[in-house]
Amino acid sequence: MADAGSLINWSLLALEPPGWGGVMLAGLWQSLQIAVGGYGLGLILGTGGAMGKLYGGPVAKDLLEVYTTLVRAVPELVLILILYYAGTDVLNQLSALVGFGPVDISGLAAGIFVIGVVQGAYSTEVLRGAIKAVPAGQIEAARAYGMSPVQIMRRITLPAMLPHAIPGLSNLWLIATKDTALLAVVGFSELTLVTRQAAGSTKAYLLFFCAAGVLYLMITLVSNVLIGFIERHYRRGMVEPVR
Amino acid sequence: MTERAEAIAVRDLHKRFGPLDVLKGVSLTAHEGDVIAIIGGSGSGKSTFLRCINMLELPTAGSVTIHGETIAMKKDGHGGMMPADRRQVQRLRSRLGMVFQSFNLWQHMTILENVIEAPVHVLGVKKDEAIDRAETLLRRVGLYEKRDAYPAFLSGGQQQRAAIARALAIQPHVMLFDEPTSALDPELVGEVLSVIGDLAKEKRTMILVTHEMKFARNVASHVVFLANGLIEEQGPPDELFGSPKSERLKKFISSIH
Amino acid sequence: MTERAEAIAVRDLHKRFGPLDVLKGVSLTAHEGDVIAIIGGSGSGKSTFLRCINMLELPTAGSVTIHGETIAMKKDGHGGMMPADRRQVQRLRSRLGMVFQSFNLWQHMTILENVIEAPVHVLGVKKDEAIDRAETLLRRVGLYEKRDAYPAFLSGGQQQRAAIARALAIQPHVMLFDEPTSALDPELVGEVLSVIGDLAKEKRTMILVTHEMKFARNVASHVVFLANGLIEEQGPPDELFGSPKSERLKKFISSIH
Amino acid sequence: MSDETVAAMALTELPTRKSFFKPHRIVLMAIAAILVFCIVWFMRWDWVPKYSGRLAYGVGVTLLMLFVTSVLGFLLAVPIGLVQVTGPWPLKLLARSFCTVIRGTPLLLQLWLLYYGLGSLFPQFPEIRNSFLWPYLREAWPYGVAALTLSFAAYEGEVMRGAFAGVPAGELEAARAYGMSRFTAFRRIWLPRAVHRALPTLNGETVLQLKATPLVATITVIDVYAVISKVRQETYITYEPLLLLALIYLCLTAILVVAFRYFERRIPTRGA
Amino acid sequence: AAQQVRVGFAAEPYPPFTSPDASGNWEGWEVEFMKAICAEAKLDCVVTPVAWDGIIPALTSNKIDMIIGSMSITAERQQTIDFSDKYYNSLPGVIGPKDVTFDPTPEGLAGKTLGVQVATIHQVYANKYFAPAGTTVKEYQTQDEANNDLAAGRIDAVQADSVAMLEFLKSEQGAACCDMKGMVKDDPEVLGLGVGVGLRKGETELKDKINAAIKAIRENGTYETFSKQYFDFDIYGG
Ligand SMILES: Nc1ncnc2c1ncn2[C@@H]1O[C@H](COP(=O)(O)OP(=O)(O)OP(=O)(O)O)[C@@H](O)[C@H]1O
Ligand SMILES: Nc1ncnc2c1ncn2[C@@H]1O[C@H](COP(=O)(O)OP(=O)(O)OP(=O)(O)O)[C@@H](O)[C@H]1O
Ligand SMILES: [Mg+2]
Ligand SMILES: [Mg+2]
Repeated sequence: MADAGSLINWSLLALEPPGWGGVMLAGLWQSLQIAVGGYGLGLILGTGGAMGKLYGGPVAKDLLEVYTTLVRAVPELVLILILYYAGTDVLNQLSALVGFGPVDISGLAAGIFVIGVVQGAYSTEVLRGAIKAVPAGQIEAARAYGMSPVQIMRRITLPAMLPHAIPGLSNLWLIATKDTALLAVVGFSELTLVTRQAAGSTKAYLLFFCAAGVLYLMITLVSNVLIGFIERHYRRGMVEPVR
Repeated sequence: MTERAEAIAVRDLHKRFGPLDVLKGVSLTAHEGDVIAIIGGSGSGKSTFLRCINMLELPTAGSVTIHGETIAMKKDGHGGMMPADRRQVQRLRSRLGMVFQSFNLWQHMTILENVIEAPVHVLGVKKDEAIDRAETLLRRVGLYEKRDAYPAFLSGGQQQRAAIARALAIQPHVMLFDEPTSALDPELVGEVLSVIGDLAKEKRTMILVTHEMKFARNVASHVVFLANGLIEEQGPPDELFGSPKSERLKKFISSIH
Repeated sequence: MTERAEAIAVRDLHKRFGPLDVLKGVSLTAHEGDVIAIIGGSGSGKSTFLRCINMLELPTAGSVTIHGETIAMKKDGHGGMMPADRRQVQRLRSRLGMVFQSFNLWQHMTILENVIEAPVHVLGVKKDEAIDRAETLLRRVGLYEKRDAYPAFLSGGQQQRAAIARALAIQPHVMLFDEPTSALDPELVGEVLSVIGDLAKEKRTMILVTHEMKFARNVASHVVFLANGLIEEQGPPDELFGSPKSERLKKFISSIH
Repeated sequence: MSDETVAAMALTELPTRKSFFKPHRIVLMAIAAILVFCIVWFMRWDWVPKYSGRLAYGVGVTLLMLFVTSVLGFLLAVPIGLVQVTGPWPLKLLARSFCTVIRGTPLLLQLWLLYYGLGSLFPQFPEIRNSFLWPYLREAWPYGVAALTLSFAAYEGEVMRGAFAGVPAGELEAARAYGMSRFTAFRRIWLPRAVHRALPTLNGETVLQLKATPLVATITVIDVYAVISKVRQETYITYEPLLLLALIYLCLTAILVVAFRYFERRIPTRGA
Repeated sequence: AAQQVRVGFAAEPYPPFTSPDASGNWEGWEVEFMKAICAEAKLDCVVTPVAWDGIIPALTSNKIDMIIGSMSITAERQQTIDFSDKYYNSLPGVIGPKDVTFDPTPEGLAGKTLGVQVATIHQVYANKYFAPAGTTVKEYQTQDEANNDLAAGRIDAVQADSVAMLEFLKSEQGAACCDMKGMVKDDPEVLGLGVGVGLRKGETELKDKINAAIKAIRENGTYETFSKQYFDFDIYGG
């Protein structure tokens, strides 16, 4: 049993069955879809949330505070369970209430929803911090030249806060890619679960977990390179060098 | 003086910050071509007055008329006033070119982009046309070479000149300057003052808050001395500086020199 | 002068940073009770000289003797020297009280903790005893009330006085000051200089690098003018400042005043 | 992760009591009270007493996990941060790669890799199986502790690297100038000063670590999350146990934040 | 078009009933069973993997429409969900390392660590009979993990469905380490009345369709045909 040759059977990773490589890549593709979708949803929620927290009425501010506090204090794993079961349930009942009848929420949509809600709270905080970092004078100047609030947001505040937001948003992206792994606990066929299935079926645990690790690491490393480009692009008006 | 049209008329302006009565009824009329210098001690309400003209600060009472059009105000719930029509305020603001003490250039845009921003996105000028005009203006303030640089890479004096070009780009009826040189190193003050001096020579209507008495004396057609939230004294610069009447102004002038 | 024991003797000190020859053979002897002021232009190697004395900078050649004990050096692989015995250096360093230009108080400790740190953890003094002594020192520099404050909450002058107390706490044979007042606002310089002046009156051995010529003249027993890595001129302050011999010193003195 | 991101990700500030009561808040709190009342009244909570003992045990395990792995992780993080600042290049490279790999892969995967991967390798070697370590290696918790510790070490290692590098050189020089040995200077000045600088971020990282602990339930460690899972499986109640679980973590986070606040207050810093 | 039905499978391998293969498809006896009844009842069945410990909540919260997961019909479960008629039945067995002999009785397992999958009848049984007698019952999210830990020597025995256990003992890993220690004493109250398709309460129409389909494939020989490929005994049981 303890013979090293039998521990590493590379053919298990072949793309064609009986190798599990193809299944793993499909899982990776699922993970990426959820990560991109969830991150995007998170950004939308975060932008709204940051606006609400900064410029909203007192009620909106308090509700958003509750949202970000809860999400940031409760483990993602627990949130994912709650949102996965209750969130989609509530969504269904709401749509039934409005008269659409129960909607069929696909696993992918549910995954995106769950990751998105979690990311939304984090993005809210990142974006809020970044917007607050835009000097008040810049916004005042825009007002002094007759821009409407919407124009100020679109032309001045959002682009000016980007350099401050990018480091935080980059980290959130990396977190999103890794949080998709948590969906394995609800049986969603993303990379980690598929890896576990492959490992369980073949008993080659080390091989498959390492292979998955390499895939995740690749996502991170490739992302880091892209983030570097983006950061250089958006920090072009800033004096401090890119770290 | 009465021949020329009224550019700005401020009537009985009051402004209160909580318990603090900063402006206690200030009236001021600027006719076209006037260069009005506002002087006064620190905290006397000069900036507040200027900011009330374009509603960056909402006055507690009083009215502001820009080129014959009075900004319609209504009561807000808390004993103050607020503009009745936000669009009117936005429109009138785009006729006032404000230059801030700390420049406030938009850091994420190049100098040229800063200058064309308001013409294109507020006044709806075509981009090509706006760029043409912006380049002329930048040449005038001596920044043509720097048009593609980002503000953070310019010296303070260059930034302030860019800010002046940005304000001029909306072809304002009136230019408002709030201590445009006090955030600059002494060596850089000169270049900005010379640009403002040129504008004055062209008979552009301007209201400027300044601590540069010599400059005010040379450039202004009219000087207003604010003290304690009221206009303590006003008149042509030679008169005001030459033979100040009030004790306060005398003291102020002697403390400056 | 020869009666008193040698506190520090530096012989033929050389220091080179890569291609840059900063010290080209400097010798200096401080007897007990001497107050030696080192003056010289910026970049002339004053700080480097001081830092070589307690081996914060390793000299390229030459020897340093502290209270009769010469620091044993050996060759490092790169054509320079290094201490042969790290423990000896640590021991000798604890006889030198260094005060830095930028104070360098330990920010995570209160003033009192800063002062007792070296006595307790380097010299092995008992904590109670160290606190007693520290409080006496703090009273002397006028900081007794601030003993439980953290450095970040003190003014520059107070921080520098705390740094002096910290240096005195190890009961050093010699105090080394590297421009102790040049990081301070002009108003705060006085309070630090008066503390140093008091130390000089007590005949404490001190070597100080300073730009305060008037102070050097009043306080120092001996002034050394460094230029181009060599001692250009030295002597009693009245002589040096009153009738400088070398052209360089003449120019330096006139440029300072 | 940058310090700001940690602050944005982890709850490190609680709402202050200052001007807490405002008119609209009373309405909101009334609504919240009604909501809580509905939850208590209309949902099923009859199972709570039956499981309270096990829940308390689970909370204990969670806290123990958190405490042990944070302390061990921090002890590892110190050298990891330090060698990245001063170490010889092989160590530097090693530490850097360690941080990249751990931070670049999901913790869940690391956990399974250790438990199912490495753990299933051990028994194949009779030497290990017969060693005194085997009774421990059989258990699940050592793998949980190892994975959480390594993870914390990697994230906190980055923080400590920044903290060590950020200690002003002058303060270290002062330590040398007063005759401190390298070790004394490290122990008395460099380390405490770096920890002091890293404390706010450490707070955030520890909250994040608390949030990572439930993952150990997936390798059969019975923490509070596992207890709640069991409740759900045995009673077939879907939501109520999860709500209670969320509440428990909310309280734990709050306690953690308050505790760190206390430590941070002990050494005041000026400004932000 | 045929009515679409989402069929919940436990996401991890449970051979020989359901396990994913390298091309991402599901295979096993229950997969054949599902295909047969879906064809018979003219349902468009879509396999939806769900974590086992959340499979009942997934059903009640509408994420899936039925469970085919070797789920025994027990009174406890029937409080929450409905079941079709049984479609197979087998007794729980206990397996353990080859080099140790013990009986699958409370006395035989005293002092040992017994692995069971959570939310199964085995968990309930073990906690009722073995735990009070001094057995440490260790609960796993999936059967696969329990088997694996047994092979790795982390636990001393595993109680599970005997069919699944025999399959495991046939695998390379299982054959190397362990053998069957015997069946546990039956307790219908805990162990239930065979395995049925899990359904949401109140969906009688679907339930009737499934029951009719099970009856039909039993009668027309389909059941026997695919069962033969997997088992050399009658899986339907008595
Ligand atoms: N937003 C504000 N809230 C409260 N008080 C304010 C505000 N803005 C200004 N003030 C106060 O109003 C007074 C007048 O301020 P203002 O800035 O107009 O003075 P100033 O004449 O421009 O002075 P300086 O020459 O220093 O710029 C000051 O006492 C100031 O503290
Ligand atoms: N660590 C170093 N590496 C390289 N060059 C150095 C280093 N430290 C000092 N120098 C150089 O050595 C020369 C002397 O520096 P030093 O700090 O001793 O001057 P100084 O007389 O103290 O000047 P100042 O009055 O400005 O403090 C300078 O040219 C400086 O640039
Ligand atoms: Mg002002
Ligand atoms: Mg120096």
